[in-house]
Amino acid sequence: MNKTVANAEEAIRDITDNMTLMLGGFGLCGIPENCITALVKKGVKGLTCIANNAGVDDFGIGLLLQQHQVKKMIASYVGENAEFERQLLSGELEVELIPQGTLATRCMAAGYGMPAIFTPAGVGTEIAIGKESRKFIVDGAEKEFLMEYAFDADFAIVKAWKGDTQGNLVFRETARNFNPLMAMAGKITIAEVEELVQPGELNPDHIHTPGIYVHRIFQGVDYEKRIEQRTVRKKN
Amino acid sequence: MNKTVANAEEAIRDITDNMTLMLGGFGLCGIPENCITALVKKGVKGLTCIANNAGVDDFGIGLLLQQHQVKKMIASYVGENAEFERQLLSGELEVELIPQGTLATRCMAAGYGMPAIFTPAGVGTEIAIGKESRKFIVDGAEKEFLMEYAFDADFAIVKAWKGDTQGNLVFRETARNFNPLMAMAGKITIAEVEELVQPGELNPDHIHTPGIYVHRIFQGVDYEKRIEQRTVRKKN
Amino acid sequence: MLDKIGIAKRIAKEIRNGYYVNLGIGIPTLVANYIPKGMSVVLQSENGLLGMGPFPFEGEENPDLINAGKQTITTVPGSAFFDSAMSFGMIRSRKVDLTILGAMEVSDNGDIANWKIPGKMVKGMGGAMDLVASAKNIIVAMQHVNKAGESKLLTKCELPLTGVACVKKIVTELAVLDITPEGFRLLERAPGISVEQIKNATQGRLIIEGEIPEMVID
Amino acid sequence: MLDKIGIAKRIAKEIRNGYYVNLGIGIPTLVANYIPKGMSVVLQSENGLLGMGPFPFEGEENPDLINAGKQTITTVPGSAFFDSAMSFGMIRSRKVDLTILGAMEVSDNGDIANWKIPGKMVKGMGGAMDLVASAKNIIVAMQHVNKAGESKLLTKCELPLTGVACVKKIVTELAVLDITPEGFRLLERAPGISVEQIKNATQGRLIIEGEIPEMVID
Repeated sequence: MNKTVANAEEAIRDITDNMTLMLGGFGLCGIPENCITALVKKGVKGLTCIANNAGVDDFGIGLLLQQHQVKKMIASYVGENAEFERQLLSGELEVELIPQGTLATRCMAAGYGMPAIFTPAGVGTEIAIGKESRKFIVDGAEKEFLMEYAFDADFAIVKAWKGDTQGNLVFRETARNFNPLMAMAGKITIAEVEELVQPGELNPDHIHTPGIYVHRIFQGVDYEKRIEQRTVRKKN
Repeated sequence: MNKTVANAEEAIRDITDNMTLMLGGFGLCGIPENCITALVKKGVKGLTCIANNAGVDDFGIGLLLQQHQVKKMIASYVGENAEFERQLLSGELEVELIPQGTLATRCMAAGYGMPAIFTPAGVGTEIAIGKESRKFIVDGAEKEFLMEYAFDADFAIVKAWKGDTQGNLVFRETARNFNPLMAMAGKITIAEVEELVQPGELNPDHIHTPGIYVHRIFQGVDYEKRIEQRTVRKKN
Repeated sequence: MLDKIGIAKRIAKEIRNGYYVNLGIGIPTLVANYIPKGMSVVLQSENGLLGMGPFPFEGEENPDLINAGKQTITTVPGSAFFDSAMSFGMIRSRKVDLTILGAMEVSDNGDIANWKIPGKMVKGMGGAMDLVASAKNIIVAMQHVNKAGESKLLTKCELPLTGVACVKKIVTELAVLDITPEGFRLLERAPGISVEQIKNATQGRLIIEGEIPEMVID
Repeated sequence: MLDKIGIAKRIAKEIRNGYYVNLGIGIPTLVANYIPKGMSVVLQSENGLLGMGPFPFEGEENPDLINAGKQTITTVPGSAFFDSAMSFGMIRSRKVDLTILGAMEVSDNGDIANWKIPGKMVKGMGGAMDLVASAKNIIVAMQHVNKAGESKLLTKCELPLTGVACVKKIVTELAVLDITPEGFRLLERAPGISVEQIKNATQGRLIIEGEIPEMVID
């Protein structure tokens, strides 16, 4: 059950033009840096990317945008990216904005084999247009929910802190975010990790993503882990 | 945010007749022994119990059955319990059998604020009778799913390995099972733990149930942890 | 008239001991600085953290530890990390006691608009639609009027909505108001602000009953 | 004719390297003992474990570590624990490659009945309905005929169903059969069993094409 591949290039070898990819991370936190670099190098085009954000101009998914590799972006928030804005306004890039909880839950639904979920997010807004809605009794009162479908992605690409060769993953702090959800949701799931260990080295009670969901794993290199908003306080 | 109570008696103080309770555990593994004992002592009657199993004659939920405290049992499997069988056949006890995955997911749905979920479990069987069903396209083929509603429980009573005074919980091995799901699903959630620690003593990456879901916590005593099927192999 | 810090301080007084609170970006973030001492409050950050602490000391920033505004932060004892589905799960199941967020417009039935201005680049709703659709209690921190002097407390929002009939209370530079079935109910005036000034700055239905006290802050 | 161990051994030959496998209670549990050496297979136990190992040595039983049959077990390196929702999540999303379970009846379109006998105490379906409704590949281990000599491979199940049109393959004491749109297709005979005997023991539609080989076990 060894799922180790040599590096990002090998992990993404069969990602081709026009595929749908999920990419883990929140802002620049917990993003699969190595695979993004490899996708830029490979030059695949026409990608549909499902990710909470679109990176910044020169990092994260922004690198794919620079090379015009993204046809459609599905995200909850795409701020702070001038090239993104330019491509969007020029009609080069298609964007679908989705409430963050809906995005997360549609990933989870795919990983849990649930074809659709119900959420109140977006009821009464333009997000609800064209969507099926339904009322349920919640806490004794009628409440309206939208039906939202599970995502269908060719590949999920996630970043974990540690992983073992069988694909078990452990995330760290808020770098967890969408990663374990997308790891469950890809038809093929690629995990890059800061430290790849042997089976048995991870405590089975601490594993966030069981290896059954992961198809390929490798230890990444040269993590930059860029900080988007460096906020600090002074020591006294 | 200290949620500590002294003991099981105090934790269950306001559980009254005819309430609906969720009880964690799989078989006799990971069951809230202290609270069950306290419920027997308190003598509340007419309970609806949601739990994967119904215990054995003289342990677990079986103790509540002995005292005729259970009106209705919602479970996936109720084997190995003669008193249960007697009460069921005499019409004293009402039983609703639910597929195990449906049971688990209806708990999760409650904890995740989803009023209903879709599952293929039970399609074409007597479980589907009277239930709304719906077809979705899955992997290119039409597949039928049942709509199943989130549970609505007055109290969830769970057992964890460790917990801190803010209600954060860590489970151990297969004693996790339904516990974290029910912990999320109760209107009021009571957790009994083998070891109660101070905030900061649990690694925040290892917490299975964040304290926001837990209302009362205490360190249990005298855990018997009975084994239902002792299976072993000989050395050499 | 209140400044941003004044609004944050006034909102902080709405927090109760034992609350789990989600703070939006902007003025709501400032509220954390004014939670009364001795009160036990847990801050939720919807990117996956309960128990958010202050910004880190210089040199101790951790790229793996950020809040929903992508700012480097710290944790407090008792914190817990989780994934985004569980995060919005606890929001949807109403485990978060209080949500504080900014708005561009609020209507007198509690509709809120805070994510999109037609003709301008839309950055996205992030978690705002999930939060407003599910929160038990939403307090909005906002400016009473826009730069042109036009009211942002309206009969009906003109901007695309983020959520409907969800806001419970509003704190502006001029006033504190509740949302009631009859419209905005004036509760308090900012220091030095008259009821007349608030009336003039409010386009939506405004209920004024009895003497309206001036806010007490600090 | 195969005994229980023979059925388990024959089913073990269906396992491929890299498979994630869920084994039901009874004969399916025995299959674990006959997985070909050198093959990397991970066993899923639906109560929340991937990487189930053998029974513990005497004196090393751990009450917190059991399988779905409530038996004390062990783990293997690389195992992972998870809650019941994730467990059935991975089952529903078809991440488990092979499910092996017992049955009381199977019909020639792949319906299965294995949870309830009218008039007898019903213990419950446990995880069986979830497993059969979602599994990519289901092999059933069962007796070809009941004690009265009546076939359990039917045109239509008489007992209440567990799932519909889901079984892919059946291994009995007499034969190995696939489920096809045309009915049961006979693949192999048990040692010493004739095609005629299998025909007589099968009430559902049975397809016999060409020479039917005898099973090779061990």
